[in-house]
Amino acid sequence: MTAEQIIFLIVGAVTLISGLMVVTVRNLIHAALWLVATLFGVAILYTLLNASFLAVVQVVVYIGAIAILFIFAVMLTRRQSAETGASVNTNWWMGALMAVLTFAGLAYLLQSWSGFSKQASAIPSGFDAINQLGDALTSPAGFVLPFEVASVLLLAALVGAVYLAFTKK
Amino acid sequence: MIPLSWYLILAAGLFSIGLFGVLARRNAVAILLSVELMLNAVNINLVAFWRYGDVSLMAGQVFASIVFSVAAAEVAVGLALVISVYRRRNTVVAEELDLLKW
Amino acid sequence: MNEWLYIGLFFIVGLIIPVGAIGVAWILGPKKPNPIKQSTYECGIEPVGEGWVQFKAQYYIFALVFLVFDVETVFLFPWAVKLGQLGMFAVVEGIVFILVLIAGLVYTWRKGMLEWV
Amino acid sequence: MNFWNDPLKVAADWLTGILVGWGMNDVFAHVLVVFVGIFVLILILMVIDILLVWIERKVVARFQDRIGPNRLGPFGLIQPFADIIKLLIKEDTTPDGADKVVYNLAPMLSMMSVLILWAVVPLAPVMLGVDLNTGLLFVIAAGSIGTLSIIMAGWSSNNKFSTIGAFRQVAMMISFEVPMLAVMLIPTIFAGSMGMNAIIQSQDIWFFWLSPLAALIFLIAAIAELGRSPFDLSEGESELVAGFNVEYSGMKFGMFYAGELLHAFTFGGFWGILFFGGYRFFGLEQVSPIFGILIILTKALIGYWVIMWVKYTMMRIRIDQMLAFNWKFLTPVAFALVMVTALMNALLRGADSWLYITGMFLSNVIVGWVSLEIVRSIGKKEREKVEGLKPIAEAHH
Repeated sequence: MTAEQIIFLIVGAVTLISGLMVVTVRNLIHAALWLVATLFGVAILYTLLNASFLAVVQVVVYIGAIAILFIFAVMLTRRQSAETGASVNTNWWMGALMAVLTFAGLAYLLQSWSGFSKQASAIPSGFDAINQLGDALTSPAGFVLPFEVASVLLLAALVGAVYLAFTKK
Repeated sequence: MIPLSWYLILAAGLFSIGLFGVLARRNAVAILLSVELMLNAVNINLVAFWRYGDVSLMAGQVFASIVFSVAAAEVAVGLALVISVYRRRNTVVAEELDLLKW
Repeated sequence: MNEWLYIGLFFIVGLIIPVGAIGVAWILGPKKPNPIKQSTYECGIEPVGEGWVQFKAQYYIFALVFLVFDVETVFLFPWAVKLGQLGMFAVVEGIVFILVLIAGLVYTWRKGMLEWV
Repeated sequence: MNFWNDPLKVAADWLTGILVGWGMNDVFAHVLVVFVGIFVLILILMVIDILLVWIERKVVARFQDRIGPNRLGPFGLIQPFADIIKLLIKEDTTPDGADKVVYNLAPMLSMMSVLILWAVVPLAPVMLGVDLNTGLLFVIAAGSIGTLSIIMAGWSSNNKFSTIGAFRQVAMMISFEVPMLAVMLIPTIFAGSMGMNAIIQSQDIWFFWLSPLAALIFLIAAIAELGRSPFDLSEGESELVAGFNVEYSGMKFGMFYAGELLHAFTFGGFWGILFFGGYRFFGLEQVSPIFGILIILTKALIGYWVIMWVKYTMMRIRIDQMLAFNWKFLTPVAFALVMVTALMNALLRGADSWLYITGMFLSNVIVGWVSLEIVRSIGKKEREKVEGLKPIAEAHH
C-alpha cells in the first residue's frame, strides 16, 4: 500500500463519517460544522486528484461562503427553545432503505463497467491546469456560454432570494 | 496509485448519505445540508473522471465549476425559501408545511 | 501533489503549536472552578435566557450578496491568469461577466436591501 | 552550492545526510526534515509574534504621547515574555452552557488559519515555501477558516455579547472579502499567474506604480479583514465588552490575540508582496537569500506599521456605515478598476513599457477621481435635501 492510498483511506473515512454526522446530529449548527469537515475532506480529495484550483475554490466557496450562509440561516430560523422532537421523520427507515439500495445499485452498476479500476495516467510535465481552465472558459470553442450563463444564474438566484425572503408581507 | 474505483465508491457512499438525509430529516435546513453532500459527491465524480480520462480536456473541471455556482444558487434560493416560510408559518419542519396536500 | 504534501504538513504543524500552547497552559494553570466563575459574563448582571438569540435578517442579506460575489469573482481568476495571452474578445467577455454581477448589486441596492435598518 | 547562497538547502542536505546515515528511509528522512523545517519556521514566527506585542505597545504609546513598557529589560523588551508566562499559568475557564468541543477548537483554528498563510510566502528567491500556482486564492481560503473560527468562538460561548460580536465581525470580514478578491485580480492580470513567486518575479516595476488604487483598496480591505480600527466594531468595548472572545481567558485568549497581531503582520507582508516587489530590492536579493528575508520582513513591518498608524489615528465607525462604505463604494470601485485594468492591459500590451506604466497609472488616477467626484455630487445632493428642509424646521420654533 502506498502513502497516497493511506492518505486517501484516512481522508475518505473522515469524509464519510462526518457526512453521516451531518445527516444524524440534532443540533443544526453542529450539522453545519460537520458539513465543513466533509467539504474539507472533499477538498483534500481534489488535491489528491491534482485539481488544486478546485480544491482551493472548494474551501473559499463552500467553507468561506456556503457554510457561513447556513449558520446565519440557522440563527435566523431558530425558535425560542432548542430543537424539539425527533430530528428524523417517522419514515426514516424508508429513507435509509432507499439510500442503501441506491448505494448497492450504484456499486453494482459501477463494478460491471469496464473502466472501473482504471489507473490514472501521469500528468504531462508543464501542464498548467489553471491556464487550461482559463483557456476553456474564455475561448469561443470552449465553454464561454456556460461561463456567462453561470453568472446569469447567480444573478437570478440573488434576485430571487432577495425577493423571496425579504419582501414585506 | 489509487484506482478510479475508490473515488467512485466514495462518491456513491457520500451520495447515498446525502439521499438519506434528504429523505429522513425533518428540518428544512438539514435537508438543504444533505443536498450539499449529494452535490459534492457528484463533483468528486466529475473531477475524478477528468483526472482519469484525458487530462487536457478540461470539461470535467469546467463542469465542476458550474456545479459550484449551481450549489451556491441552490443554497441562496433554498435558504431564502426557508426563511420566508419561517416568517409566515413560524416553522422550519418540512412535514408541517402541508398547505398543498389537498 | 507533492507541494500539497508540504501544505498538509503546514496544517499539521500549524495545529500542533496552538494545541501545545493551550495544553501547556492547561497543565500549568490552576483549576478551581466555581459557579460564579463559570457563569456567563454579562457585566455582572445575571444572564437572562440563553446566548443563542435570534438574529437580524440583514446579516443574511449581506451573506447572500457576498456568496454570489464570492463565487463569481473566484471564477474570474482563471480568466485573469489567461488574460495576457488573449485578445479583445476575452476582455469583453470578462467585462460582460462583471457587469452581470454589478447588475445584481444594483438590484439589491435599489430594493433598499443594503440599508442597515 | 555553499551556505551563503542557499542556507536552507545546505542545512536540509546536512540533516538528511545525518538521518540517512542512521539507516532511515530516504523518503521518510526527507519528510521529517521538511517537518522540522516547518516547525522551526513557525517557532520563529511565534517569536516574531511575541515581539510584535512589544512593538504594538511601544508604538501605541508613542502615538498617545506615553512611554509604554519600560521596566523589564532594555526598553521593556522582556515585557511580552512576562506576559506569556502569565498567560501560561492563568486559570482557564469555560463558561457553563458553552459548547465545549467547539469552544476549545475555535482558538486553535484561529491561530492555524494565520500560521498556514506562511506556507505560500516566498522569503527569498531560493526559499519559496510552497510555490503554489493558486497562491492568492490560498490566502483567501485560509481567511475563510479564520472566519469560521470566529463564528465558532462566538456561537459556542453561549454569551450574547460574543454572539453579536461574532456576527458583526463575520459580516464585516465576508463583506470586505469581495473588494479584496477583486483587487487581487489586478496583480494576477499583470503577472499572468496567481503564484506569489511569479507575481514577485514580474515586478520589474512595482505594481504599486501600475495600480496605486488597487494597493489602497487592498490595504483598506485587509484592515477590515483583520478587524482593526476603524473597523473594530466587533470589539466595541463600549457596547460589546470585547466581541467574540469575551468568554475566553488565559492561553485561549492569547491565541486569538497573537493570531490577530501575526495576521496584521502577515497582511503587511502580502501588501509588500503584491504591490511592492516582495523580496526584491534593487537586486540585493540576488547577493544572498539572507538579504531577501530581511527585505521581506522589513516590508512586512512597514506594512504592519501603516496598519497600526491607521488603527491609532482613526475612530471606530458604525456597522451601517461600514457596510455601506463597502457595498456602495469600495466594491463598485474595485470592480470598475478591474474592468478598466483589463481593458487598458489589452490596449497597451504592445506599447513601450513607459507608455504602459503611464497609461496604467493615469487610468487608476482617473477611476479614483471619477468615483470620488460621483460620491461628492451624491453627498452634495443629500446635503441639499437636508438643508432644504431646514427652514420648515425653523418655522416651528
